[in-house]
Amino acid sequence: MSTTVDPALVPQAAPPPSESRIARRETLVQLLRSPTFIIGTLIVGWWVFWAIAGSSLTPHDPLDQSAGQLLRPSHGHWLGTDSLGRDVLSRVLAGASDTFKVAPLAMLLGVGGGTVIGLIAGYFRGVVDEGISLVINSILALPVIVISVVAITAIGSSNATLIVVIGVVFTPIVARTVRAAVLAERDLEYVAAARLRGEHAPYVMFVEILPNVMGPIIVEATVRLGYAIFAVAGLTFLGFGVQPPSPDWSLQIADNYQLLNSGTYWWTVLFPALAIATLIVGVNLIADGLQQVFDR
Amino acid sequence: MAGLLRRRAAARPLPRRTNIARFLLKRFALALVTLFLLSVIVFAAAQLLPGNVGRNVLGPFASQQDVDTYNKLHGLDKPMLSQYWGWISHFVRGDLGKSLQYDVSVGSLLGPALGNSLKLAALAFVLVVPISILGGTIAALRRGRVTDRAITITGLSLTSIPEFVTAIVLIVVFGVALKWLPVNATAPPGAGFFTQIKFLLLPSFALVAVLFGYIARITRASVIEAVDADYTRTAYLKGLGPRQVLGKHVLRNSLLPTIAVVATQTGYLIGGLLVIEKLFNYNGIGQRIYTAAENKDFTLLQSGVLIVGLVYLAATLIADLLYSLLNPRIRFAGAE
Amino acid sequence: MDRETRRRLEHYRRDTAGDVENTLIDEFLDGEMDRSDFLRRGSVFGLSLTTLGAVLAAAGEVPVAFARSTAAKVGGRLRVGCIPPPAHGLDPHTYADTGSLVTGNIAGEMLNRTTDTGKLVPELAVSWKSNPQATVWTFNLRQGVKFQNGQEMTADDVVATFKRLVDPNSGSQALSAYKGVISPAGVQKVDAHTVAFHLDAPTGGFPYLTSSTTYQAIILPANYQLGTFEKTPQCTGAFKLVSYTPGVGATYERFDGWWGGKAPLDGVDLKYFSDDAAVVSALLGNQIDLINEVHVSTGRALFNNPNVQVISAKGATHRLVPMLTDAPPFNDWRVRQAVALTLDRVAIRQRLFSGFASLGNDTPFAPVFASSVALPQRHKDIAKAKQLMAAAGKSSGFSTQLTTYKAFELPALAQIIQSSVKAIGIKMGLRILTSTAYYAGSQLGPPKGWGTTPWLNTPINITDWGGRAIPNVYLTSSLETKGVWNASHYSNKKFDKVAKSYIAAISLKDQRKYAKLCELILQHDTPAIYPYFYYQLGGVSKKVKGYHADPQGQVYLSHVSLA
Amino acid sequence: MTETTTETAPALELDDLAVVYRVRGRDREVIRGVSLTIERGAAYGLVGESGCGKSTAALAIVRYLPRNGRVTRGRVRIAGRDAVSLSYGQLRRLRANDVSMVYQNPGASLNPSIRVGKQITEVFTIRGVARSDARARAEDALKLVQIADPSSVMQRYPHQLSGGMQQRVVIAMALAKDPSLLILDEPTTGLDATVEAEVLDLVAGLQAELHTAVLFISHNLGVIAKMCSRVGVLYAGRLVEEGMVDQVLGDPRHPYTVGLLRCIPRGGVRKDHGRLDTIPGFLPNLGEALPGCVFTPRCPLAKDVCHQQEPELERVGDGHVSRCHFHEIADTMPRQMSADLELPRVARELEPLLRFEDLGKVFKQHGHDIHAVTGVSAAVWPGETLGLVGESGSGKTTLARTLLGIVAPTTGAVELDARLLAPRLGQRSEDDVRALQIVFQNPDNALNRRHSVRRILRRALRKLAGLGGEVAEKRMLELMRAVRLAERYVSARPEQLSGGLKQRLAIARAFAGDPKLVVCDEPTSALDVSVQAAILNLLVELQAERKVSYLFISHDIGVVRYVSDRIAVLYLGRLMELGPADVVFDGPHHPYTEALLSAVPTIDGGGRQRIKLAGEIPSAANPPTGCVFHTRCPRFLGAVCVEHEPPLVETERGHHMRCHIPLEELRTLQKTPPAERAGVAE
Repeated sequence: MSTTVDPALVPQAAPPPSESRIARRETLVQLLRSPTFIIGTLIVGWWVFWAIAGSSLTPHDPLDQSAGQLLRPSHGHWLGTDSLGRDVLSRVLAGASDTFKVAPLAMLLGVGGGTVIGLIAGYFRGVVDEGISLVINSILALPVIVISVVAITAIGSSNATLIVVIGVVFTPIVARTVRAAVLAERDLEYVAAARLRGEHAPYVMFVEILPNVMGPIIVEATVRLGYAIFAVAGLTFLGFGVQPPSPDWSLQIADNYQLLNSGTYWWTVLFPALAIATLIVGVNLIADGLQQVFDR
Repeated sequence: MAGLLRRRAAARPLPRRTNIARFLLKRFALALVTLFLLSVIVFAAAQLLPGNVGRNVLGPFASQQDVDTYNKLHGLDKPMLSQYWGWISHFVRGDLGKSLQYDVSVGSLLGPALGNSLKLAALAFVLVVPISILGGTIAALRRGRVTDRAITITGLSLTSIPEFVTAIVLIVVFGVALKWLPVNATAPPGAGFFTQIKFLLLPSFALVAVLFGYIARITRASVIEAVDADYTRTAYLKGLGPRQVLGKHVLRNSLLPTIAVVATQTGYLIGGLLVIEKLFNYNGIGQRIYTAAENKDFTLLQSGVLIVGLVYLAATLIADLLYSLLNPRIRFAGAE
Repeated sequence: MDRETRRRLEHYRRDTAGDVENTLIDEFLDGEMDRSDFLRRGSVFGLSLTTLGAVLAAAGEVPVAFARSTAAKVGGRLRVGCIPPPAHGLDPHTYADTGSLVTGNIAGEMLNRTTDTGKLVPELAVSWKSNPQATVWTFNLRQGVKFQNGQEMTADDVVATFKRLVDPNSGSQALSAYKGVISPAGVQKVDAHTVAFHLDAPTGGFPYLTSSTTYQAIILPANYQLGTFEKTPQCTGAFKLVSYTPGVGATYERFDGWWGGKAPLDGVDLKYFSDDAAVVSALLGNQIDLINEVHVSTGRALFNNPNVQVISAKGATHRLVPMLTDAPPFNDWRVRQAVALTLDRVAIRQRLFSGFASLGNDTPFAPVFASSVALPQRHKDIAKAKQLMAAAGKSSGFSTQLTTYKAFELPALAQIIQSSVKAIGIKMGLRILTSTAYYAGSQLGPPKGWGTTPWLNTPINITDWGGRAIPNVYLTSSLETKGVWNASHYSNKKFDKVAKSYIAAISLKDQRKYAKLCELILQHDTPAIYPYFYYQLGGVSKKVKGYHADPQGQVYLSHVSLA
Repeated sequence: MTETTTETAPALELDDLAVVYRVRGRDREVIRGVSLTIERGAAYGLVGESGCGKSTAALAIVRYLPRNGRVTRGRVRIAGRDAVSLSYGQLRRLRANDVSMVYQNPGASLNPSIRVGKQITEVFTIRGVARSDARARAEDALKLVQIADPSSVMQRYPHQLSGGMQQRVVIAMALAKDPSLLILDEPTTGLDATVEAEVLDLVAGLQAELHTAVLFISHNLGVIAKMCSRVGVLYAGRLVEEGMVDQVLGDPRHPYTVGLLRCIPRGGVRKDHGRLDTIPGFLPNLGEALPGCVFTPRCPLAKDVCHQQEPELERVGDGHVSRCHFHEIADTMPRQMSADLELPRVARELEPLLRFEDLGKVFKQHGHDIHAVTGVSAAVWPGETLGLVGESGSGKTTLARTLLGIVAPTTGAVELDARLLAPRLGQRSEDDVRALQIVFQNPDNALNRRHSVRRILRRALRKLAGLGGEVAEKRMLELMRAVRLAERYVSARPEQLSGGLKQRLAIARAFAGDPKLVVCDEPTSALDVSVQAAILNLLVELQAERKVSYLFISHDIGVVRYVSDRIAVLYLGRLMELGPADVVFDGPHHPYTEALLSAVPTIDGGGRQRIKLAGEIPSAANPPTGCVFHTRCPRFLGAVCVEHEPPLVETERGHHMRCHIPLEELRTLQKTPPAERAGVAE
C-alpha cells in the first residue's frame, strides 16, 4: 500500500511564489512606509539636486557682488547677503556642489581604505593583526587637525590634498570598527566552509566576509561624513581648507562667523550651518531607516 | 521520595589574581611600542614641512650665511637619524630642548599649555560623559518614540556643526549679551578653583556639543543590546521594577563600550582643540603645536605632539584598566 | 601778539633758525600751507614749541594748547589685547610684526615720536636740526634720563643702538627704512648729550626715520645683551616689562624713575590673541579695555556698541597690489592701467571699511602726506579699460592667478578684484596662503634677484604695507629699480631720478613739485594699484582716557588713565 | 469561572488564549486559541516543533511578550488570579512570588558582570527578606540543587561555571521563591546527555519535594515522557492532542503525533532496517492562514471535511482528547517513505579510504596546554559511516577539524587512499581538498547570508568540480534534485529558507565535488524532529547512491545508532571504545559507554536504570593519571586504574576497548547496574 511519495517534491497545497520575491517586496513596502527613510531621502535628494544643478538655477549668481553690502533677509534677497554683498540663498544652494566635492569623497576614501585594512587585520589574526593595530593606535594618538595642518603645509592646500589628507586620517578610525566586525564574522562556519573549498584569503575576505559587515560600515560611513565636514570647516577656519570664492558651506561660515559678535548679521552663518546639519541628519535618517528594516 | 542522596559536585578552583597583572603588563608594553612608532611618525612629519628654519627665524633680511650658521648651530644640517636620536634621547630624559621660534626651553612653553589643556579636557569630560550616558539611555529606553528621535537628531546635528560656530554662538549669547560667563577661558593668575571653572565653562559647553552626539549614540546602542539580553528578562521575571532593572542590571553592562569610546576621544580633547583654544583665547597645547607647525619650530612641534600621544596612551591604558575591572570576563579569564 | 613774543621770534629767526626753518616760516606766513601742515613740518625741523607758538601768534592764529590734558586719575591696571602675538624673540632691532612692536614700545622710547596727526614731538631728544643740504642731522639728547636698570642715558647708548639698527648683517629689520639713507659709520657722538647723523644721501624727513615710525628704534643701553630684552627691564619708558610668556602675554609695572614724571597707570596687563573674533568679544565682554588694532571686516560689532569707542588715526597703511612688470601678461602698462580702472574704489571703501579709509590713486602719496599732490581721482571706467586692453592686443582677456594670504580683509579684496576684472575678460584664480607661507622663502638672489618668496615673485598679489609718516621708504624699497621690496620688479630710470630729488627736497614747494612728477609717472605706468589708505583703528572701552591711535599701530600708554 | 480560592485553584488555566505578532506591518496570529489546565504539583508537557508557538505561550503567561507581540483574546489564570488584567504592581508581586521560568541558554540568563551569589540573594531581597539572612537563604537554595561548595560558587562569575552548573544556579534562583508554577522552556537542549539526565532528575526531585506545578516545554518527546504526567501536542498555535503521557505516546490519536513518533529513530532501529518515516510538506510560516484543520496541508488522511470545518477536541479516552475528524484511524496512516533500501556492503578487506594513526592535538591557552585529542587511531572504509560519540569537550569536533586540515595535528598523521595528507588545508592538493568535505551543525552560520542559492552552489561547483557555464548550471539543478531542494528556491537567500532546506543546501554544496568522505558535525541537532528524519534519510540515500563515507558526529545516541556502521566513543580526547554499532550498543561495552547509553531518555520508558557519573568532566588542561575515566568510572577497580592507562585492546573481532576489566567479566558485571559511587575527593 505504501507509495514512494517523496515529501519535499510533491507538496500538497501550491507553495506561495518564491520566498525571496515576497520578502523583497515586503521589505520595499516597509521601507517606503518608514518615515525616517522618506524624510531622509527627501533631504538628501534636495541637496543632491542642487549639487547637480549648481549655480545655474539659483536666483542670483553666487559670486555676483552687485548688492554691495550686508542686507537683512528681504524680498530681493530671501536670506540676505554676506559681507561682500553676495546673495546668501544662492551661495547656500550652489554651495552644495562644492561641499559634495570634498567631504563625501574624503569620507569614501577613509571608509574604503579603512575597510580594506580592517578586513586584513581582522582576518589574518596574529602578527599581521598586532602590527596593523599598533600602527592604527599610534596614528589615533595624533590629533586629526594637527596631522592635517602639517600635511597640508607640506603638500600645499587644494581640494585634492584636503580629500586625501582627511581620507587618510579617517582610515585608521574606520579600520578599527571594521576589524571589530570582521573578528565576529571570521569564526563563523561559512568562512571555514569557504576555506574547505580551497578559497584563497582575498576571496574569503572580500566576497564572503565583506557583504556581512556592511551594516557597521554604513553606520561608520554616516558618522565619518559628519566628521569630514567638521574637519573641512576646522581647516578652512585656519586658512588651510577650501579656497575662496567657492560657496562651500564651511568656507561661508569661516568667512562670516566674526560678524556674529555684533549679535546681528546672523543670517550669513545660520543658513550655511543649517544646510550642513540638514545634510548630516538626512544621511543618518536614511542609514537608520535602512538598518531598522534590514535588522528585523 | 525522601531527600535525594546529597552528592558533592566538585567546585572550580578560585581564579588566580595574576590575570589583571599579566593583562596590564601586555598593554603597557604595547603602549611603549606605540609611543616609539608615534615618535617616528611625528619626526618624519615635521621634516616634511617646507621652508628653512634659519630663514624663518632670522627673517627676510638675514644673509644666507647667517641662515646657514644658525642652522648649523641648532644641528639642523645633521643627517636625519642623528637628529632623531638627538631629540628622542633627550626627550626620554625630560630635556625637551629649546624652541627654535622663541629661543626658550620647550618645557616652559609646553608645561603650562599641557596643564591648561588637561584642565579643560577634564571639565569637558566631567560634563559630557554623564550627559551623553543620560541622553543615550533615555533614547534607548524610549526606542523609536519621539524623544529617541529628538535626542538622536540633535546629537547628530550638533556633532556636524563646526566647532567655531557653536563657540561663537555661546560667546555671543552667554558672554556678550547676557554677560553670565567670561568670554575668554584664561582665568586671571591666582584665581581660585571655582573661578577657573567659571572661566572654562563656555569652552566646555562647546565641547559637549561636539562630543554628545557620538557618545550618546554608542551608549544608546549598548543599552538597547543590554535591554534585549536574556539576563534582563531574568531580572524582570524576578519581579524587579524597570528602575531597579536599569540600575542594577542594564547600566553596568552598557557602560563598558562607552568607556572605550571616550578614551579614543582623548587625542582630540587634549591636542585637537586648536579652534576652540583660538576662539576662547586659551593657551592650550593644541595652539602651541599649531603655531609650532606653522613656523616650522621642530623641537616644539615634535615634543608637543609626542606629549599629546603620551597622554592619549595613558588615557587608553586607564580605560583598559577600568574596562577590565568592570568586565569580569577579562578580569578572570575563566579557568577552563 | 605782545611785543615780548614778537621780539623773541625776531631774535630766534636771526641767530638760531637756519635757512630751512626760515623758509618754512615764510611759506606759512605767505599762506602757502595751512596751520596743521605748518605745525607738522615745523616739528620736523626741530622748531621748539615756543617758537611755533610765537609764529602762530604772529600770524594771528590761536596758540596751540600743548599742555597735557586735564589732571588724569592715577591708579589701576590697564588690560590690553594685542593681535597677533609676537612671532619671534623680543630684540627690538628684529621687530617685524605688530605683536613685537606693541610689546616693545610700551616699555621702550625713541629719540622722538610721531603723533596721530603726523606731528613729531621730542622724546629722548630735546631738539634736532639739520645742515642746509639736509645731509647732517644733529640731535640734542634730554638730560637726566635714567634706564630702568638705573644707568644714565648718554650719547654712547644712542650711538650703540643706532649702529646696531643700521648694520646690514645684524639681521635688523629697520634696514627697510635706513638702507641707502645712513650707514653705521654715519652715526657719531658729538659730546655726552649730542649725536650727529651723517647721511649717505640728503633726506628731508630724516627725523621721521629716527622717530616711533621706525618701531625698531628703541634706545637701549650700550651694553645691551641680545636676547635679554624680556629678561631684565632696561628701557627708558614709563613702564617696565616685568614678565613675558611667548604667545600668552606680558605684564608691565610703572617705572617711577621715568623722565616724564609719574604715569597715571600702575601697570599694564598685555594679553595676546590669535583670532579677531576672540579679541573683539573680549572687549565686548569687558575682559580687556583696549585693542591695539581693529579692522572693520572683523570688528564690525565694535562700531555700533555704546560702551566701546573706536578711535582712528589717518595713516598711510595700505594694501599694495603690485603687478610683475617684467613678465607677461602684466608687462604692458596698458593692461595694468586697465586692471586699475576696473575697481570701483568708492564701493570698495564703503564695503570693506564703511568709510574709514581714503581713496588710493595708484601712487604711494597718501592724502595724509603734506607733500602729496591730489591728481584727478582714478575711478571705475570699464569702457576705457576695454580700449586699453584692445590697444594692448588683449581684448579677449587672459587668465592669471592672484596670490595673497588669509588676514583681515585681504581675501575679501582678492575676491572683489577677481569679480571686477571679469568685466574685461580676465579669468583670475585665487591662491590664499597662510601669512607664514606667503612671506616664507628668500627675498634676495635667484631667480630674478628677488629670491623665491611668493610676495615678491607672483604675477599679481596683495601685500599689507604698514603706515609711514613719509613716503620715502615706499619709493626707495618698493618702486625704485632694484628696490629691496620691489614686488613689481618695476624699473623706470626717469622715476628713480625724480624720486631721489623728492627725497632730497627740503622745502614743501620742492617736495610737492617732485611728488607731482612721481605721481604722474606712476599713474601712467601703474606698476602697482593702491586701492585705499585705510585708517589705523583701535578699540577702546569708554573707561580709558587719554589714548590716541598711532599710525603704526603702536600702543603709547604713558599718558593714559582709567576713569 | 467563579473565583476559586487561590490554594485549591489550579496552578495554571489557559482559556482560549490567542497571541499575535506584528511583522512587517501585518498582524500574524501565532497562538490561535489554546486552553489547558495544570493542577497544583502536576507536570504538564507541551510538545511541538519550532514555529508552533510553545515558547510564545510561555512568554504570554508571564506577560513578557516582545515589543511587537500582544494577547488578542482569552484569559490566563495563575493560581486563580487572571494574569492578563493584573496591574504592574500586582504583576511584579506575581512574578516575585508565584511563577518563575527557566530558559534554554543558562549562560545568557545570568548577568555576566554580577557575581552569582548576588543574583540569587536578589530573589530573596525582592520578597522582603532582610539582606543578612538573604545570603544564608541563597546558600541553602544552592545546596538544594546539589551544588557541593555553595559559598565558593557564589563568589564566582557566570562565565566561570560549566553549562550544567549554570543551569543549576538558574534553577536554584527559580525555585528560591517556592513558586506555585515553574515554566521550563527547553531547559536541557544545549546540554550533554549525562548532564541533561542529572538536571532532569534534579527538577523531578525538587518538583515533588516543593509540590510545584511544572509546565515543561520541549521538542524532545523522550524528555517529556520522562518528566511529565500529562502532555499536550501543539501544532501551528493549536492544541491538536492532549492526554496522559502513556496514552498519547503509546496510542497516538492524531496524524501529527503519529508522524512525530515515527520520525524518531528509536528502539535501536538502524539504516539497513529501512528509512525513517517523515511528515510531508513544510512547517507553516509564522502566522500563515490555515482554514479548517491546521494540519490538513500535511495530513495524508486529509479529506474535504478537514478543509472546510475545524474539528473539535473530541474525547477519545479517559482524559485523552484529539482534534481530528478521523482520530480512530490516525495510527493506520500510510508510511510516507518506503521502508526498503538496499545498502552497499562495506568491503572491509580492501584498503581503508581514510586512516589516521596516533592523531593528537594540543592547544596553547592562557599559558597552559589543553590536550584536546590524544593518540586516536582508526580508519574509515569506502561507503562506511563511522559514528563518533562523546560529551562536549571530548574532542569530537577537534578530531574532525584535524582530519580536514582546518587545524594542524600536533602528533600523528592522516592517510587518504594510502597517500599521506598534508597536515594543513593550504598545503593539500585540489583532489585531496575535494575528497574531504563537511556539513556543519548550524546551517544559519554555515551558509553566507548574503549569497543566493545559485551563487553558493555555482561557486562550489567551480572550485570543487572545476565546472562553469552551462554545464555547471545543469549540474547544479541535478544536485538540487538530489537533495530534494525545489528549483524555485534557486534565487532565494538562505535567510528565506527553513532550517531543513538550509541543511539540504549545505549538503548539496558538500557533494558538489563528489567527495569521498563527508564529515557530518551534528548535522541534525539544530533541526526539528520531522526535518531531522528527512535529512538522515537524505544522507543515507546519498551514501547508497554514491558510495560516500561519513564521519558522523553527534551526542544523540539514537541518531548515531541509526546511521553508523561502526561507533567510536571518545572521552577527554582519548578513544575509549571502537567497534561495530550493534556490538558496541548491545554490550558488553566500556563502562563510559554504558553510562552514556543509560542517560538517554527513551519514549517507551523502557531501557536501563540511569547510571549517575560522579562529579564533572575533569579539565583537559591537567587530565587525570592512568585511565582518564577513573575519577568518574562506576566500575572503578582501584589502584590499577589510577596508576597506568589501559591500552586499546581488540577484545573481540573488530571490537577495541580501553579498560582493565576483561571482556567476559564486563559481560557478567553489566547484567546488574553498578552501586552508587561516592565522588572522588577533588
